[in-house]
Amino acid sequence: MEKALREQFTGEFLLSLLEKMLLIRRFEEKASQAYGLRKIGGFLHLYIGQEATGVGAVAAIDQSVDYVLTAYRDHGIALALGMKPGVLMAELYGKETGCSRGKGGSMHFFDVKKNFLGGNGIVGAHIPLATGVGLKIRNKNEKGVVLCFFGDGAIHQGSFHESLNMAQIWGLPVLYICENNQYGMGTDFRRVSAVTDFTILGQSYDIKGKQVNGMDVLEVYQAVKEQVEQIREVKRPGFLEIKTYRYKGHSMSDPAKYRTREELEAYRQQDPVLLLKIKLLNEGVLTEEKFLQMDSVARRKSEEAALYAERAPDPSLESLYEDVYKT
Amino acid sequence: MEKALREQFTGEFLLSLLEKMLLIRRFEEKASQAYGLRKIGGFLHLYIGQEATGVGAVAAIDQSVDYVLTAYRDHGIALALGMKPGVLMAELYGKETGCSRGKGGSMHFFDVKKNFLGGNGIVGAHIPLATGVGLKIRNKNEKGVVLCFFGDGAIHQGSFHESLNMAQIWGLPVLYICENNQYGMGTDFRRVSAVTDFTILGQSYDIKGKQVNGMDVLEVYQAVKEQVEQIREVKRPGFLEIKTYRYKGHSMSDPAKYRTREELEAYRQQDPVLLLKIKLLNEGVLTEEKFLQMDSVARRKSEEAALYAERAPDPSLESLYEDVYKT
Amino acid sequence: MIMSVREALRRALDEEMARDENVVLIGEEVAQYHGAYKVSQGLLEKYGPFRVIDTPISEEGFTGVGIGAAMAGLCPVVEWMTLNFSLQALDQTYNNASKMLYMSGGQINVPVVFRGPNGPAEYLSAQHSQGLQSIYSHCPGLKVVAPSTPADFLGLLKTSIRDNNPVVFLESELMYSLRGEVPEEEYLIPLGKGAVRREGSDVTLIGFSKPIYLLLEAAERLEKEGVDAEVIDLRTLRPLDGELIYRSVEKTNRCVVVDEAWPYASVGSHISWLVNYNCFDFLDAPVELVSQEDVPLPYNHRLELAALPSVDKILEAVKRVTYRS
Amino acid sequence: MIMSVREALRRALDEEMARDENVVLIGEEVAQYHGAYKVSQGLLEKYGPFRVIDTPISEEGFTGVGIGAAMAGLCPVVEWMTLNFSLQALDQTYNNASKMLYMSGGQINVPVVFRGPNGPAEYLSAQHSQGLQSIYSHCPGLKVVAPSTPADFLGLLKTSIRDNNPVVFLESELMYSLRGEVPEEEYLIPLGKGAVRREGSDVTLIGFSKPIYLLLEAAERLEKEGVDAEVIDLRTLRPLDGELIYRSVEKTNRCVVVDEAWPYASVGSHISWLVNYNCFDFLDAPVELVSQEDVPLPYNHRLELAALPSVDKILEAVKRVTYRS
Ligand SMILES: Cc1ncc(C[n+]2csc(CCOP(=O)(O)OP(=O)(O)O)c2C)c(N)n1
Ligand SMILES: Cc1ncc(C[n+]2csc(CCOP(=O)(O)OP(=O)(O)O)c2C)c(N)n1
Ligand SMILES: [Mg+2]
Ligand SMILES: [Mg+2]
Repeated sequence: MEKALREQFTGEFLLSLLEKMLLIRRFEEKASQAYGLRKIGGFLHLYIGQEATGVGAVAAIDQSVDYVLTAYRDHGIALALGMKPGVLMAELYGKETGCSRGKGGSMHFFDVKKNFLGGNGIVGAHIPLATGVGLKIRNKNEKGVVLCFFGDGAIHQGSFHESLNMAQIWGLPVLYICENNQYGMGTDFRRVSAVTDFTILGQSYDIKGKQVNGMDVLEVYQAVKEQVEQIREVKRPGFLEIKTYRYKGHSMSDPAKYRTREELEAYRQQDPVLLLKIKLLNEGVLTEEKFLQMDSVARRKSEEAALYAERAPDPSLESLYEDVYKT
Repeated sequence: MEKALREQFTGEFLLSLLEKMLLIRRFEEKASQAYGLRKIGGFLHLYIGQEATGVGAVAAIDQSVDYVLTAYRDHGIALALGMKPGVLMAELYGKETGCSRGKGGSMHFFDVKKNFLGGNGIVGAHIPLATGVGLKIRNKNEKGVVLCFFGDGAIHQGSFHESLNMAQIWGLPVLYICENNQYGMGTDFRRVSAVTDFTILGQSYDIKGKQVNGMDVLEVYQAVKEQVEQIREVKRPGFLEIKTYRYKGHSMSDPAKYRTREELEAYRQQDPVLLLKIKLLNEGVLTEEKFLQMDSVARRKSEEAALYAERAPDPSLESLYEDVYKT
Repeated sequence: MIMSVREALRRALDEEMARDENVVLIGEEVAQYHGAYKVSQGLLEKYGPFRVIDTPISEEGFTGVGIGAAMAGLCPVVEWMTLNFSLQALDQTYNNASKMLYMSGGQINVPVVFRGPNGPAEYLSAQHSQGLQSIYSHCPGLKVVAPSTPADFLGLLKTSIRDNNPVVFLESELMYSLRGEVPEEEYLIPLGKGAVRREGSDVTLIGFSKPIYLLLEAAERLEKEGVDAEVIDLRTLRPLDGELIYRSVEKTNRCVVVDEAWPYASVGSHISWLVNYNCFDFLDAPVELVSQEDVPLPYNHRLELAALPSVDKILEAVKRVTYRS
Repeated sequence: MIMSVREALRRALDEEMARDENVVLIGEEVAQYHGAYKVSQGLLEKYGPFRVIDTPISEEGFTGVGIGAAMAGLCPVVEWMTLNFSLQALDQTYNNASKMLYMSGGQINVPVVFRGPNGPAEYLSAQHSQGLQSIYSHCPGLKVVAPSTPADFLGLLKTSIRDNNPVVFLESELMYSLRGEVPEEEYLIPLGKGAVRREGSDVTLIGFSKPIYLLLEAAERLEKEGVDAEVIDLRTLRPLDGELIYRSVEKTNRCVVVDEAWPYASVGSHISWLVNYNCFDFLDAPVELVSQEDVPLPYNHRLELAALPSVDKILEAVKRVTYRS
């Protein structure tokens, strides 16, 4: 980053990134706590450590025309898109006022009004869906771009390859974003990848891509912005590999013994919240006091979300039979 | 080809290539005729025009240890492997003495004694199978290599990508051979491929590959030989794109209107049989007379195959219930 | 007017594409080649390459593309060259198309049609001869349609395209050239309604898709033997028109079901159980199921025919339910 | 000795890997992570990375690799992390594994086992809660095994690994920690044989896998009401032990079938029909099927439980077949 941040971005914008990352972190800490209390069950895949990816990427799009799809690790992206913490927490609690009426749970956040089409539990299965959304945009001659997030594990699904090929030959406005958090469950991506620079896979469909430091929200923002502008203009797909890290286990039951404490510690040193905080302190956009205040707002919102979820009504038994078919 | 052929190959070897290509051609012409007479039904995918690929490749392997799998366009490869024309024709006729007891038909030739594991009707579905055969070779520390033939259409199946990645990370001795005959049914491969040099797809799994002129049986032979030797030694997969052409329609019902007569004619000018014949005439390995004699042997063998098939017994009705489970 | 099933399908596609520009056709060879079975002849020329889209051979991928496009507002018709190949895409139909509305709490519906020839044709061997109605009918969230006449193909495909849910629309290679009367005017048939193809009072013969013609032929032969058979064409497999079936069996007290698929966990055995369950006190004999033999289909034609439902097998079954053997 | 289902599975794998070096284990997280459900703990350490193989997330690919390796002489056990993900590989199981012996005229058999947890667990929502026994049981050429006790998991997995055919071996997340008596010595159970878990004379309760425990609990409660229930555990779904079922129903004249999958075209409805068909003259009431409600499974636990078979639903069904309601 050569230029001073203040010359490139408004303080408001920079603080909004921080605010969102903090909200994701505190929201998920709260969710994790609620899981311990058995308010939430099943899978709960936390985004903590990866906040810069979702926040940076979403900040770079035009939410009025662009679409977003991701996998089951979807809380961060949902919050980045502006979904209400209460509605999301209610979904985690399985309540009627959850975004998916308590039917989806953690892996299936959706907000059709925000062009957020999930939240998908099958590794790689949403990549063709995102490609299809791109087809709709192309056919209707719209301005939108689709962000399709998926993991380093998902990149070895055939669906990824089939999708990139189709997106390229049909000229679809889809940005494929591999969130390489180094592991697919307990598997270091290097152990299962013939190549470890995933931009090579993008290039094999004639899609130029780039590796990005996913701990730096501004780098993510810039890279996504560039790609999205390019895609909007040339109407061809794009590809990014965002290098990031998840601090917690894969889901709640994973002790993550497959990595060293040192490795985790090294990433914590470049924590995306910390990194942005330091930059903003240095540039005078932020004070320690303001940071604490922002953090306590994030905590309060998360508390309130939990309270809202707690008090929200359970879905009725009849709703079991609803939403199977649309009339 | 810098050196004279006679310095590189024995006359016997060169003539055996010609013999096999002629046999394939005449066998399939006979089969095509039998189809017209309704002796054969369903699909019949002819290899005519592509003979150099199967013959050149099979000549380069060690049939005592190596394995071969291909798709439904399998007559040529079966003959190149030395399967008996009568047994194959009987299979086409649906007879009990066919290689698959009349249960498989054209798309499902097998000869387990020759390490020929099919003959598969689902595009791309045998690529993981071939990869699995490679796993067996690796695990048992055998010397074999697996040849896996598939089409330009099949290369966009996810199974191709998943297989190459696994073969590379596990170090499996599989040579993936894309027989690019320019069309997948009526689809020019350029219309559905983000890249048209398929070695790029191999390289994206760190597998070096090469494009080969598939009308020249010796070039195919050399390229496969090099790869197979390399694979045997370093125990890593290989990739070849063999550029070839099918003269006939995709199957019997396809009038092949998607290509020009000129295009077809241009390929006929470099017909693999013709090309080799001219070379051998030039080098004095062959005379016109000898060629005619070889051709009539191929024709006679094909006639005899048809006669054998005609007279072979139908499978019994009880056999309908056999081969469902192995006891 | 008289038209073939192929023409009826083409007309349905054409009319719906003309009506709604969100309707697109996606699949292998559907555009320039006009479809492996020539169903889409002329559509590329009329609607252009953005709406009639040739795909690579990537079933999982392009099926998912159709679903994703439907989630975002298009109404894609995805052609599977044959249903056999749809197995490569089953994750997309089961895990995305059928569940999206539910998982999203009613937010996102998936108005997509998957169509193509299903079931055995002739001489195609095991991998190319599967009737996969059991798999698709098993799954809530999907609708499954399996017509047997040109008029039904027309009216049901149009309705399927307009339906707000994912519909698996089953055709049959051997029926494309079948001809029959079709209304001139716009024609829509509601999903979920069966049809009585022949009224009768002695035995109810139930089927769908191509085997309907076996049932009709069996009914004719039975008539000569003095047995008056009612033939019911289910037309839609999910949702199922149970009432039509039960009212018939309550009248005839005997029932034979035909399904070209393997018997175990099939549409056929399910309906057989349903009839037993819902008409228990009316049944004079256990419901008979005539299905494909429980083997992969062989290439040899004699064996193949022996493996499939036939008029003779249906007559045998009718003999058993009428205790005439 | 007492062991958990998890330990029984591990022991079966260990014994068979020790017996035959062709047995290999292939799947996501099976090696270094010891399996998502820790079934393969210790096997990597004992047998090394050539025989305990971590795969990329490429279900279609590694399922096909297992099949191909089996065609060439290995005896792979392919672990699907859950059966839900096996849908991505269904083309491989249907079109290659199940048909290879047939298509090759008996030349090439496929001694592979596919195993993993099947059916709903808890709080996992629609995509992760599917019982896919109907799909696998539908297909000739496959065998399908679904045990319910630690001893059966041991004995049946060992037999499945030794079987010369592709076997789909269904486990259940909620059963891995279930403990029970298991023989110390080598233990093999033939495929295709059900077991009577409880003898009784008033009604036959049929099930398999986890719901067996619902049936046993229902039987206990029925005993208090003076109804003597027989509980049959099918153990193998294909081939099915029909005789065991029919002899029981001939005795009890009443039958309830439980299947956690959706009802339509299911193992449960098929067996219900079979019982009706084969015991028609013995049945005093139509066979009842207790299945999952015909909806995708929701996340909310109360709804989820309401969607699944339960002791109460079984008791209701028994009431209906015994006309006590
Ligand atoms: C098709 C499929 N196979 C396996 C799983 C089980 N599973 C869930 S998450 C996961 C790892 C995915 O890793 P990655 O794509 O890197 O995403 P991350 O969890 O790191 O965000 C696996 C194997 C699944 N959900 N779907
Ligand atoms: C999965 C699948 N999809 C579609 C088909 C129908 N089909 C049979 S051959 C073919 C074209 C394949 O082309 P290519 O791989 O280039 O092989 P070629 O026929 O040229 O040898 C298609 C689409 C199939 N058999 N399997
Ligand atoms: Mg990851
Ligand atoms: Mg081709």
